[in-house]
Amino acid sequence: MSKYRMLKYLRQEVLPTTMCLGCGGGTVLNIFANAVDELGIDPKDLVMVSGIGCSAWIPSPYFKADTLHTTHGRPIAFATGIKVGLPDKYVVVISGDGDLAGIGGNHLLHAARRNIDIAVILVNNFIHGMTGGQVAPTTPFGAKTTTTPYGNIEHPLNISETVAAAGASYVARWTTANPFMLLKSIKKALTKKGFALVEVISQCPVQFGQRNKLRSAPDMLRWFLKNSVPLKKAMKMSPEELEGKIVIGEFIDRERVEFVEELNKIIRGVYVNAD
Amino acid sequence: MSKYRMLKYLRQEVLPTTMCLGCGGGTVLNIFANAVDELGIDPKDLVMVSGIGCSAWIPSPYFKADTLHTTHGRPIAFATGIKVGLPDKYVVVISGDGDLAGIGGNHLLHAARRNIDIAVILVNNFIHGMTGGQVAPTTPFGAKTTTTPYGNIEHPLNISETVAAAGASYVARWTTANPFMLLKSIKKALTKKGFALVEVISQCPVQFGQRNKLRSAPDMLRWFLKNSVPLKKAMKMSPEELEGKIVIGEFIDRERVEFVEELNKIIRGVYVNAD
Amino acid sequence: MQIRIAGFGGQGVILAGLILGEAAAIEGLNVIQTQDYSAQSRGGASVADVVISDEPIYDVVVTKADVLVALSQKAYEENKYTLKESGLLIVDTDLVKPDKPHTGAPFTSKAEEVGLKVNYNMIVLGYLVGYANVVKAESVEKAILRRVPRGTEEANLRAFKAGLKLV
Amino acid sequence: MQIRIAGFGGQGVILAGLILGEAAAIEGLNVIQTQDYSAQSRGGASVADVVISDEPIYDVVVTKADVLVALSQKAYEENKYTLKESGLLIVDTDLVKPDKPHTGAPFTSKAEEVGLKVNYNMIVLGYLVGYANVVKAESVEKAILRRVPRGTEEANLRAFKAGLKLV
Amino acid sequence: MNRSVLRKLYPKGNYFMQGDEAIAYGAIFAGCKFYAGYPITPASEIAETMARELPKVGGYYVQMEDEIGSIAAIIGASWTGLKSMTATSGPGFSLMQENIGYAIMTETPIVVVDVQRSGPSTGQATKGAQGDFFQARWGTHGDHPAIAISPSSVEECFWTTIDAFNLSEKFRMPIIILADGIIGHMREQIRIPDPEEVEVIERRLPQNEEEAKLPFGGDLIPPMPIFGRGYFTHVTGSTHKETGMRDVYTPSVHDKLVRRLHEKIEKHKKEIVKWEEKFTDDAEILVVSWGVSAKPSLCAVLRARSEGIKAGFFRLKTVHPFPSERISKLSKKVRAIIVPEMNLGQLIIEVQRFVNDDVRLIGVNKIGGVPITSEEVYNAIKEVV
Amino acid sequence: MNRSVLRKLYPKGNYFMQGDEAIAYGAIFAGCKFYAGYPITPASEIAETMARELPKVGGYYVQMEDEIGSIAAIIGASWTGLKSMTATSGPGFSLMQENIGYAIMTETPIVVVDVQRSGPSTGQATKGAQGDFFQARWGTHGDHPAIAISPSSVEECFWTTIDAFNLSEKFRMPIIILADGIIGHMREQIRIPDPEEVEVIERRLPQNEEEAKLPFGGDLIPPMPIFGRGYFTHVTGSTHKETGMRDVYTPSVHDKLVRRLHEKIEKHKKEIVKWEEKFTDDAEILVVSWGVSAKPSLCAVLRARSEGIKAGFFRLKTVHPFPSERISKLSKKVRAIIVPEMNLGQLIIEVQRFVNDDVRLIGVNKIGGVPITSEEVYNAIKEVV
Amino acid sequence: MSDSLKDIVEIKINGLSISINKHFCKGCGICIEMCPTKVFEWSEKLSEKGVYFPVPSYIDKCTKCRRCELMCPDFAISVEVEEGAG
Amino acid sequence: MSDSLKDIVEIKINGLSISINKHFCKGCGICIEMCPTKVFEWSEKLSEKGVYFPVPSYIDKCTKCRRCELMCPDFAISVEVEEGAG
Ligand SMILES: Cc1ncc(C[n+]2csc(CCOP(=O)(O)OP(=O)(O)O)c2C)c(N)n1
Ligand SMILES: Cc1ncc(C[n+]2csc(CCOP(=O)(O)OP(=O)(O)O)c2C)c(N)n1
Ligand code: SF4
Ligand code: SF4
Ligand code: SF4
Ligand code: SF4
Ligand code: SF4
Ligand code: SF4
Ligand SMILES: [Mg+2]
Ligand SMILES: [Mg+2]
Repeated sequence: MSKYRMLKYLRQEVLPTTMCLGCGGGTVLNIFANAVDELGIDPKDLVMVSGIGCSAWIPSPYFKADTLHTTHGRPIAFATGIKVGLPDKYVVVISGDGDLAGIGGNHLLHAARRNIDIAVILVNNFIHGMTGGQVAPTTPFGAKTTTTPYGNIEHPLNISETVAAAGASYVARWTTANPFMLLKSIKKALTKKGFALVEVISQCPVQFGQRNKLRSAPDMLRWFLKNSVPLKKAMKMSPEELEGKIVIGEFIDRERVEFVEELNKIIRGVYVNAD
Repeated sequence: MSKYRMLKYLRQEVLPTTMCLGCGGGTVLNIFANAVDELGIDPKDLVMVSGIGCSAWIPSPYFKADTLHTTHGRPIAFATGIKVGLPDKYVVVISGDGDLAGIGGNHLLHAARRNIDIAVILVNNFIHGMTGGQVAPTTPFGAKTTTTPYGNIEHPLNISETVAAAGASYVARWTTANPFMLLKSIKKALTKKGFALVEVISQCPVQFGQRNKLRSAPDMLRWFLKNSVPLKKAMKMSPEELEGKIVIGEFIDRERVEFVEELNKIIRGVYVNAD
Repeated sequence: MQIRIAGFGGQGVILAGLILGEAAAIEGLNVIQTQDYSAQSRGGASVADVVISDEPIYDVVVTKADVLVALSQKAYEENKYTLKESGLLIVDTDLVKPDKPHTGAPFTSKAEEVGLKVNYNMIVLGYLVGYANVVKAESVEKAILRRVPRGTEEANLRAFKAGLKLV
Repeated sequence: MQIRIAGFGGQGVILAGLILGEAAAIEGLNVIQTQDYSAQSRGGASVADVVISDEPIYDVVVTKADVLVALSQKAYEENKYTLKESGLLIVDTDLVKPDKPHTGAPFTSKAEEVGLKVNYNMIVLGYLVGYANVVKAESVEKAILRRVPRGTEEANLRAFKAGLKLV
Repeated sequence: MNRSVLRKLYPKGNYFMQGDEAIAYGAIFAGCKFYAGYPITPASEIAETMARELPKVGGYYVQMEDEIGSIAAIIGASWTGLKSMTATSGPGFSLMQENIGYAIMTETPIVVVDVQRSGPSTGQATKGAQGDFFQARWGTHGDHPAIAISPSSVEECFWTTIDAFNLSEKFRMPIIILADGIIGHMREQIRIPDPEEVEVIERRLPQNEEEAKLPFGGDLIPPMPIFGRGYFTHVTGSTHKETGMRDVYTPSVHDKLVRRLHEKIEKHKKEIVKWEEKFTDDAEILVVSWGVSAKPSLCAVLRARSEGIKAGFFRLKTVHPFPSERISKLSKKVRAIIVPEMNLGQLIIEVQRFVNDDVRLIGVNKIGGVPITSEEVYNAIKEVV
Repeated sequence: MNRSVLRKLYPKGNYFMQGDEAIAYGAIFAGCKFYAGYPITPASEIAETMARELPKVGGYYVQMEDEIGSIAAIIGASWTGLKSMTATSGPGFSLMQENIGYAIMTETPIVVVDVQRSGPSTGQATKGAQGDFFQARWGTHGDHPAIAISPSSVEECFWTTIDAFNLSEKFRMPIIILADGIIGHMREQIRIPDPEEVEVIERRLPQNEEEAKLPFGGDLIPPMPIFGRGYFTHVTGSTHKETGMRDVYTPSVHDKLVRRLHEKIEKHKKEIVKWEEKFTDDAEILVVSWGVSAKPSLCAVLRARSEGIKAGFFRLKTVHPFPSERISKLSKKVRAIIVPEMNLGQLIIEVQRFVNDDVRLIGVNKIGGVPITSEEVYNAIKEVV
Repeated sequence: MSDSLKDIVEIKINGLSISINKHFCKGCGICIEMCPTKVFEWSEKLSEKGVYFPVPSYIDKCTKCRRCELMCPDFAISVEVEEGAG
Repeated sequence: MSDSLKDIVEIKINGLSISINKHFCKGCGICIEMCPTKVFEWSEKLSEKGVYFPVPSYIDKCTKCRRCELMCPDFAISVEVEEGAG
């Protein structure tokens, strides 16, 4: 075995990353590279798509594959066109909570509904990190951010459950403190036929942590571990007991008719062969 | 009791409506007026908001209250500003499936999450009616529309379940063939503190029905009755058995912290009294 | 030759105009067909213009109608000023009470009567073609076969012929 | 007087510039403070410009720096050409190896040493103010009290003083 | 594109169809293989035709959840090598603006059809207009170039769409088709040609790894290293170097990139800008028009000529960039310029930049959904005789 | 607005603050009570300041899921009688275009701040620019009028915002503030005045049912029957009659409505259009600028003057509508016009419409995020001396 | 309200009255289909609008459930029950 | 790859080697916190980047779980196990 085996999947000329120290985004990149490696996927068969945000910079430019760094909130819509054009490639979206579930929530919903064969890794750091720490639709109730100086009064979106209800084939949530489960789920998402979402609860010590008494990455990881509840256990808990907890596990794993296959079925049905 | 008691709630100078004969939209308008009447709400205390589409024309211009007919997909976002400005009024959105759950899906999701005290009556006629019958995110799998001449290959969105997962306080689904249950749910939605959604499965015999062997309103109503499954029963059925069925009932009814109240709490906390 | 067919949404005004236009095209004439409607649903106004000529056509909508077919009172009121002094006015006598010289027939009840309610527009078209001779009936029949949804050809042709007979 | 402080995101360059500017404002001078950074996160470049004058200021960014404070090698390389011939170059000697005459101190290790790692920028500011005398130390102290998050005033002041002492 | 497939499906000859349909067929003849859209009057017929016809030629129709998603999807598809199009009208065109800028910045060939309707806002949804003239030029934020072309008849809808695809592939950028609701919904006879008669430009792809190394530089219009071929292309709407790597900090990188984007068009203006003129040699009164207003304008000019009035006719096919040199030159010879358009005066503003103070500049502006008549233009000519 | 509250919170005197902050305080002094927005560099500091300060004056800060929702929410809030604002930058401004048209059509007073950054697309997100000049005029679809104003210093950010609210209330329409990332993020000393010194225009409301009957007609600028008062107002972005009732069919209804929307501005152009000029009396070379480029322009003019060069300075405060008469008049007297701006030439296009052929027109165009220096403008002046 | 109510057909039976507004009724048939006791039948003649409309010919079977009134999309039906009448 | 790997600290013990790339390590402390057996401790001196970095001082306690390698956000850790070495 050689040293630093994951580096071959990266655009090394741009390392080290510009992410802050301790940012969970780097961990997600690392685990994603491991998933690709373990599955033996040739990066030439991967297309990476992301939106705008710190988390969107995980694949762009670090992961060495065809990479489309798009506009804020829209990567899944871009990826839809890509998957239709390249049905045999792995099309992967890695982006942030604000990007994918905030401004981009509708594309997430409808891609899940359509059940298009895209794997989405949603890095949920509870905040709009890149723009300087404004409240996001994922920010915990009561948390301090630059735009909630008096505490957040909105409820955070339960992304995984909502996407499962919308029709995804595979949905799982883990934190960056569960690297092995996360690795397993990313592998599942990559190989699943249909829409797959892996929601990664990830630390942004700089923009979220520091304003909420979690000053460093280790602080945040400890907090994740302390607050995580496995899905099975959570199902037996009341909404009150679950307030502020992070439910982790696989929310759904099922087989459903996939969009691009159906699209190609239509073509097979009516395509005119001139000969 | 006087004749045609509901007419007083309408802008009579524009009657009869321009809706097609047998359009379920008129039934929704009728039942909504009855709900207002039974609750004894003064229409001066109502603000109606809608987007673009046949269903958006239900309140605009027919229901006689302050009425904001907005852009396509955005009525809930407009309503958010209205509710903040008029916290003591009933703010009601009536609009279509395409409008609210298609292009406008993200506003629906986040308003539910925020749990802002708005009642949304979503008229789901399985189609983009006004533009001439193109496939909508609610169109049943396999159905014929002007843009699915070979049959729809997308899965319809389960709007009620998705909105419930997103955080609404009240969610119910009925068809226009269940007028009394619908009436009851609309009344509940109006009085509920928090975000309330009533999804009404409604007939568009012209743009949906005629292309799908349901040529008239009575045909469609019969079809609704035949395919409806009460939620309790549905919970015992498999996904396969539920394919193509319409699950009706109350999906959620709970108490959660409401957005505008919290907003005003902040003000009460920091408002500077100059005297 | 400028022809305007005006009614309300749901009467099939636009399909009638389209088929008339196609028939003219089949005959090798220059033709432009346009339409004007207030919204897709049934209640609103609906107008189809067909301009037919051997010369190039520059004005794409009817500026002065040679023929006006009015299928509702409202459509009549809104469009009557478009009709030339000497123009031909055709109305559905079930629904329109015109204040000008006119011809026409009770298209609505006729359609109900012959069980061709949904093919109302073809009855009207039949009458128009029969009365005004703008194009040949055969051309219209060809056009109908090209343009109506599969499976409805027969009913539409029957309605067209019923219209022709009403003249 | 044109002063540029250049480093990377996370060093607190912009807050240092802001406090310097505020101090100048407190002294009644004209001052414009601008900033330039590549993205909010920590890795990228970060530059704060402070232009101080008794005259009106028209050019809002540093065109020719009288003082350049360089806190990383990259920042040094990218900004050294902005410095006037006779300008003053201050560097963090832990991180920058300049090819020009300069002054400076090991700010990074100093910050670690005195347990004020997060107040690094105030150490730098102290050194700058102590060495270059652009504004009075008291003005800076006032500005610090106005601008740093509540509860961190004391640590910031201590760091500033530690910087002053490094001169 | 397999020509024999087209021949079989759409044998050459005369058809009676709408402008919207002609746009769809034009796209198919140009090799379009991906359409994503969202319904809107008066553009929906383009989608409906594409939904029905595209699969027959092996192409994909996808209906997205909105217009933002639609343009995003076609940009994505274009990066897989598929020629791609979307169509909309005003409200949707407004929503697409952000991603139009993205396509410009990432040099992605796409075709965006705006079937103009009467605005502002929802306005008169079923009525045609020409109110988006300047939006097509300046609708997205930031410094950007734009190419927009506009058809004046149903037949031209077909050919304009083919032009749009060719321009987009050639210049690696989005091309806007400014159609309108009147022509879009109007039916006319058009001739569908044999595929042989149609010139179709194919995308320039890198021939090897070397050629794929500077996807955003090197050449004025670099070859496009589409996805799935192992080039590891990096594409971003942020400022980037010639390699595609993001650099949002260095001023010169931005300057170089954005100036090149403009130069692509500046340097090829001659080739891009097309117009039609009639009787301009000795014209004293020039009628300058575009789109749906061109036919009645020509008619009025013909009528004026028949009465001995020295009227000339100028029609923009390319509306952006503007044929400034030609208009400037013509304006030196004329006494008055009349600009008929279905808006309150947009093209006329562009004309104004290039004419002398002593030329009378008169707009014939009509809004409300009814096309300008030849009579109205004729009257305007008469007034300045 | 309770003046004593303002006095207590923000005692008059000098403050050292960013342009973005000054915009937020200006809004509060103008009586803004509702802000909805979505974060974006370099405008986020406006939101952050509003989130912190608004509740102190009894106002509401709402962060929406995107920019489309943000502008929708402020339009809704405005109909409840709250003065409302949102702020964004290029990408978000593009997304807001559809609803800007809605606000124009429904005659809703709102203020939209675009803190311009370097585009197109995501471009250089943290760098300032002046590239949205024309987008502010033509970004939304259809025929529409627009008012946009632009501050040139931090102090002016405060006053420009107050102007924007006053204009919006007076003319019942959205007002665009074209700020930029350099001034937005720049810190300068500014003087916060006593509230007495600030003229605040309040919305004209109907005094009774009768006055509420024609919310979209009657007067050129009708009083606004806001919601919750029992007027049963009907508001739509579709074409509507004076009563507010939708009529998307009758051409004359559309014509009347849209022409009136334009006339509101045409008829008040004198009152709306503001600029600053210096040394124009005898100027032979005129420097015309706006926003962040004005300061260095003025500096260059001063330097030229000090050397005896007859240079003049003209700065647009109102960028739309354009001070056409004044520019036209000045252009008759000068030999050359120099237009410095942080884009590839937008204001200069507008200037071009109103100057004679014999005036040299020179752009000083700089992109990449670094402001134009006085030296650069000075050099341009020297070149034409 | 007068104008809208110009064209009413009313049928009464001990304390119960069912009215059809011919000006509003578009003839969709919902009332006919959904009345649980099949009170309505189609008119013999077209209305002025050109549609057949429902006639409550079997009003005696009416259970006063009001379903027809509530479901009519065009506010064309009114079911009135006299106070006290069962 | 050479350039990125210029600044490696490697510690070996029977068939196991743990490397730290000082050029990459930002000193976040994740490895120190998350190693189940507390193999790492902070360096005594700053790296050239100006941060303290982890040193696998207690490599003997390493269980070869690879958690540190997998979790490091900056690809600064490599855990190599010789084939066959348990
Ligand atoms: C249309 C648009 N609006 C706003 C922005 C500004 N913006 C850039 S990144 C970002 C937030 C990203 O948040 P998230 O997706 O959670 O990513 P993170 O930085 O937290 O990883 C925003 C609002 C933008 N680029 N485009
Ligand atoms: C931005 C935008 N896109 C598209 C349209 C066109 N449009 C008008 S109504 C409509 C569909 C409405 O569907 P739905 O909400 O289901 O209403 P329905 O007519 O079926 O009741 C569409 C797509 C528009 N007005 N604006
Ligand atoms: S700001 Fe937060 S999310 Fe962004 S790089 Fe830094 S730690 Fe990561
Ligand atoms: S098209 Fe459908 S939804 Fe629209 S009015 Fe007609 S029946 Fe109702
Ligand atoms: S339900 Fe109403 S509209 Fe329909 S037939 Fe009965 S009375 Fe007429
Ligand atoms: S009230 Fe009930 S029973 Fe009586 S007619 Fe109506 S639907 Fe039939
Ligand atoms: S996890 Fe990586 S970056 Fe963080 S301290 Fe350990 S080696 Fe360094
Ligand atoms: S491999 Fe496991 S036990 Fe060994 S150092 Fe890493 S985390 Fe610790
Ligand atoms: Mg985030
Ligand atoms: Mg619908």
